[in-house]
Amino acid sequence: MLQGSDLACVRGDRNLFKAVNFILKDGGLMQVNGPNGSGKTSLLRILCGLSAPAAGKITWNGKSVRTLGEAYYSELVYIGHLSGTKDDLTALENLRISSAFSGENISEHQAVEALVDMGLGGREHLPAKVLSQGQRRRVALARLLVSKAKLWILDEPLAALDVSAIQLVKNLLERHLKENGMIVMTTHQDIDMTAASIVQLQLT
Amino acid sequence: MLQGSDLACVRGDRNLFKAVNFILKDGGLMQVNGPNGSGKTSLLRILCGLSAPAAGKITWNGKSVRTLGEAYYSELVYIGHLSGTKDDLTALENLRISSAFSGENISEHQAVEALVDMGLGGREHLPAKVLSQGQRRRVALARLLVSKAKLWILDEPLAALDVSAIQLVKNLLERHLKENGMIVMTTHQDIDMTAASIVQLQLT
Amino acid sequence: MAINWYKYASPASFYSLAGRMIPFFAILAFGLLVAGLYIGFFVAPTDFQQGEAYRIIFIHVPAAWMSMFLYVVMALWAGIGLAFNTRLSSMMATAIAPTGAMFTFVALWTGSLWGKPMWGTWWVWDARLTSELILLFLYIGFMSLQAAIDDPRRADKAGAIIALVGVINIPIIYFSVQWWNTLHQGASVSVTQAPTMASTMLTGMMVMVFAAWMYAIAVILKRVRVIILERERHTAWVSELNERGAL
Amino acid sequence: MFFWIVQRDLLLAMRRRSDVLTTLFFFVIVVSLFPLSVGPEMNMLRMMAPGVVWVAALLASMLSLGRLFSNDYLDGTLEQMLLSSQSLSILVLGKALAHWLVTGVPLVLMAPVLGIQYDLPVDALFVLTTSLLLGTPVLSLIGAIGAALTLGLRGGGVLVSLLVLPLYIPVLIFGAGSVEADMAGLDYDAHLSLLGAFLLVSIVFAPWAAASSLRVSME
Amino acid sequence: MFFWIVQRDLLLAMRRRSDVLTTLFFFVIVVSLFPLSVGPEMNMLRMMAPGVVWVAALLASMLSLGRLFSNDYLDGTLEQMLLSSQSLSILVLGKALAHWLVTGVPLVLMAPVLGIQYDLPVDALFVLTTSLLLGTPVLSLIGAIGAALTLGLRGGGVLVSLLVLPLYIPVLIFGAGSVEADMAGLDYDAHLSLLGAFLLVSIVFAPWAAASSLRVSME
Amino acid sequence: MDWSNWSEFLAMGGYGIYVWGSYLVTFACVIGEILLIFKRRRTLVKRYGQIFDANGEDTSYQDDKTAV
Ligand code: HEM
Ligand SMILES: Nc1ncnc2c1ncn2[C@@H]1O[C@H](COP(=O)(O)OP(=O)(O)OP(=O)(O)O)[C@@H](O)[C@H]1O
Ligand SMILES: Nc1ncnc2c1ncn2[C@@H]1O[C@H](COP(=O)(O)OP(=O)(O)OP(=O)(O)O)[C@@H](O)[C@H]1O
Ligand SMILES: [Mg+2]
Ligand SMILES: [Mg+2]
Repeated sequence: MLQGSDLACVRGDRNLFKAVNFILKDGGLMQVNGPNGSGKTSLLRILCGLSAPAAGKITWNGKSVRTLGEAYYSELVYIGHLSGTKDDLTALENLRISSAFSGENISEHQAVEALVDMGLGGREHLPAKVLSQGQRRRVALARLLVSKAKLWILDEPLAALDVSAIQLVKNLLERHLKENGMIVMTTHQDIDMTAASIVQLQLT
Repeated sequence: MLQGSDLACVRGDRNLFKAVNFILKDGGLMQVNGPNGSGKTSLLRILCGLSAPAAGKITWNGKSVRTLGEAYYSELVYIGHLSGTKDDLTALENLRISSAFSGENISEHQAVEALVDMGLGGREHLPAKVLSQGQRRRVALARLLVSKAKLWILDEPLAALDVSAIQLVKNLLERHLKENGMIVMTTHQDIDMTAASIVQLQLT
Repeated sequence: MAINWYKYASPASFYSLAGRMIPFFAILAFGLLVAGLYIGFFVAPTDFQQGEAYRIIFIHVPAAWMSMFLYVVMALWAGIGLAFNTRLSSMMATAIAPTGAMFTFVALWTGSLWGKPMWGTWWVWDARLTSELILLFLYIGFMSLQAAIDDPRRADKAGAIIALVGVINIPIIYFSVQWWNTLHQGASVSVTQAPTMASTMLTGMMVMVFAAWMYAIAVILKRVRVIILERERHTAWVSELNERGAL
Repeated sequence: MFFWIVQRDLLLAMRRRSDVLTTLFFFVIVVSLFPLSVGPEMNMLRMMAPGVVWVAALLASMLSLGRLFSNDYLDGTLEQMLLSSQSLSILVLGKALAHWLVTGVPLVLMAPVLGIQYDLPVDALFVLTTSLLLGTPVLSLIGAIGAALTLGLRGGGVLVSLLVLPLYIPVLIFGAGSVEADMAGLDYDAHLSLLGAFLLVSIVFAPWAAASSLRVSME
Repeated sequence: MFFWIVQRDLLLAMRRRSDVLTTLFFFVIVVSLFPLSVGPEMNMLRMMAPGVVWVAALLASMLSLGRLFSNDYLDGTLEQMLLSSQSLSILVLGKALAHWLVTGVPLVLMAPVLGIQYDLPVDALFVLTTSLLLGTPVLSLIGAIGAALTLGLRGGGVLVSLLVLPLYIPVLIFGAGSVEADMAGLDYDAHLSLLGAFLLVSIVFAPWAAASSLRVSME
Repeated sequence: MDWSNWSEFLAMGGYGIYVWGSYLVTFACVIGEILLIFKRRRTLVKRYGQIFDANGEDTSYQDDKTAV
């Protein structure tokens, strides 16, 4: 269970948000909505523990994520604006290495399978820098296919994807939710998701 | 009039497209569609003269763009995946300088107005690096507001924008078309545009 | 005639032409090498100043000359490739670089082995030696730049620019002797020797120079053939050759 | 347009004042490292001085080459410059000038102070400063070619050194040589005029070569 | 995990073999620059040699620091590493080891050859190599702290020098000092044991400091 | 000519190590260079065999298309 209580975020001399409260249960989806610059990315980074909130605290199963540290990280996958793909490594290597970081050593076979599922079949061995914007994004998202983490935090996962890829990702997310996973995500695109519980968090 | 005849593009050992033909007239819009990795970005860069096609040629008012060179560039605005915004400069400076590159020296007043129109009022003097993804994109697009160029080439202009910004950009594009401008664009999002003539180019 | 030239400017026909020329140059190189070594070790007399150590000259001088000459030729091909967008010339430039670097290294190595007995030190920071070292860096720079770029077309053009800019260093190698006081001898061997004796040495040296030339041509042609294959793998003629088993 | 570029690059440098300062401190630190590692004999230090100052200037200038185009490349500004209605050579010249103003000029101003640390006589200091004044713009100009060629290549920072150093060497030899000539009581005019000639040649050719390299790198 | 990191970084280095080579050649070129600018007297060169080689090794190692984290930072891998379930210090140690294998080891191997150019006697060459073998890992480890601290700062490449050079200086002094002691016929053991001590201390503390710096830089 | 025996030839008047050191390294370089080229070529030809085998269907497919 991920819980945020009374979260506030200050950037420069601007109060992005305050008194943000939410509870996210197993199988629950939280969509963070709001116009450009309303603080969605900032909130997500706070949830990951990448930056500290100005006030309030975040707990994971009742314990503060700050004190949990690595125990929390091992249950978490964060995919941000930047896709974390290495220009010089191939799609395959990128996937295997980024999975290894979250403690999941996947075999080459598994990785190839995930890439093929993401529509990158035949491009596994191309260096990421020659891939198109959408393909790079797919490589990053392929991590979700092989991840065993419970909590997915996704910042605009649909950006740069074409229609078929969006459908793919949507199915993937719904499967994760069905398997009792949790998702926090932002997106500016309309996407209808079914989930046991959906929290809509509106930032302004 | 922008005309492409028999264009082909090869990347690595992959033929992205060949025999692409189109004619774009004054007031015309060309939408380049296709799934991820189908070569949209590659085509747009070729149209700008940033890279050379493997075969075929592009003419602007009957003359090859390769020989026209700077005369062509002065009638062209290209906004790619990367927005060309400098992290360390403020939104205002970014806009003035990027306009200056295309030979349009705009006054501070004009620039502020354009930024306010793009919904960045009150953030003109923030360095671009603290802006949100969508706000950075808005800074880049603000150039269109002050540009006198005839041909706009836009690679996913709507990425990262929120709903209101998309409406804003749509209006802007339609105004340009009405004033006899020409637009070549790609997008994975649905956008209904009215124009004197619309060319749909489908890449596979 | 003109048509002929065009024909051989295409990688496909050059590939087979080069294939036919290689044995000729290789045999010539080998013959000259054997003759040169025979003259060098069994005909040329002992130098009364340097003793037998001078026999290094038979490789040192050819290697030193080739190193400079090949650079100019490489820059020339690269320049032609850049100006006229002819793929083959750029491939020639790429093929020349490793051989040029090899000769440069050999000139440095033999020079330094010669320097120990003659000057009492492996290395001095003398003008000619230093500029030869710079030449090695230029070759390496050219090759690393090309290796760092994946797209062959871009690699060709980028390499051509740096090769052309680097040509400035060739006259520096030549004229630097006048700018510094130098240990390295500028005069040719004949100064220390009676004319008749010197002439056998000189002959030996010149035969070795020709051997080096022929070797360089053979090796470069061989390498350019590989490069052509690498670059033209998607063309019909390569797959045709491949099917005939005639790669 | 030329002035826009220069002004913009200077503005960026001012935003990041640390850049200017760090190049300068790098220069100072390298020059000051040598007495530490070589030992304190004054006579030897004095003989080393011109060489060390010149090598340090060269390294400092070279290290800052990475910034010359790569930032503009990464954020897409360079694409915009290629599509500018202005001649690309002029843009490159502007960027090289800005680079020199930001990295070269502080070195030139600092050199006499460092020279004093090595106990150089006054007229040697003068020659040292003049030679740097003529030589550092050449470094920026030649450097622009290297920076343009290695754009977007991983490890470009070190690759650029490899490409550019051999070309820097003549500048180094005549720069340091002029001071040594002066200290040996010889005439240093020839050295300085050669540096001047290098400067002219590179002003004419380097922007053009760098502009072509940029086009090649951006394909 | 440690091995994953080392292996990954080595893999990246192999992909870009030019990186390894260019650091090495940078080292070679810097060492070769000095005689050019100082002049060819052998006696003086021999005295300068240990200092020059050490300064060059230090600069070469320092310059490649830029690559240590920044690539991982720019493309978001570093964020992923911070979120890794492994101790960050171990990751940093792995990256520093890979950095040393890629940049330090080639320098150590190359140093004797360069020493010959400066006409160093054989036992001085041996001491030089040993001192580099002990000293260069320290450079990589300390460098990791600097690289972590300057992460994402514009002009980091030069800023990192500024932070790291003062910490490098003791290594430089004792490294070059050991060779000079040997050439002066003195005992060099003390110098080398000190270098060894530096190495131990930095293996213990540097990864931890760099890991904390990374967390600070990524906030 | 004036080498009376092998050992004298090898000694090169006391300069053997320098002379033979030069010649040996030179020939090592030459032979190494040749071997490298041959190796590069061999790996290439081997790889092409595979590539073209795999593409066998590909080319026939193209032929079909032009026929239609
Ligand atoms: C590492 C050391 C050396 C290097 C890099 C080197 C480099 C060169 C170069 C570049 C040339 C061709 C330049 C020209 O022909 O004008 C040359 C020629 C020559 N070198 Fe060296 N050299 C070295 C050591 C020596 C030594 C130790 C000797 C003899 C004591 C020597 C004797 C010669 C001779 C006799 C020529 C032919 C000059 C002529 O007749 O034109 N070199 N060397
Ligand atoms: N130093 C600062 N001073 C003032 N405002 C700041 C400062 N730093 C950041 N901001 C503001 O904080 C906000 C950060 O927004 P964030 O990136 O979280 O937005 P977002 O909701 O993810 O937007 P988008 O939809 O565009 O991605 C922006 O509005 C930005 O202008
Ligand atoms: N060296 C290469 N070898 C093989 N394929 C390559 C190479 N370089 C590029 N490609 C392919 O070329 C295509 C380039 O696509 P481009 O960026 O033009 O796509 P796009 O239509 O803009 O896609 P997106 O919608 O994702 O932005 C990609 O499919 C990429 O995989
Ligand atoms: Mg955001
Ligand atoms: Mg695209």
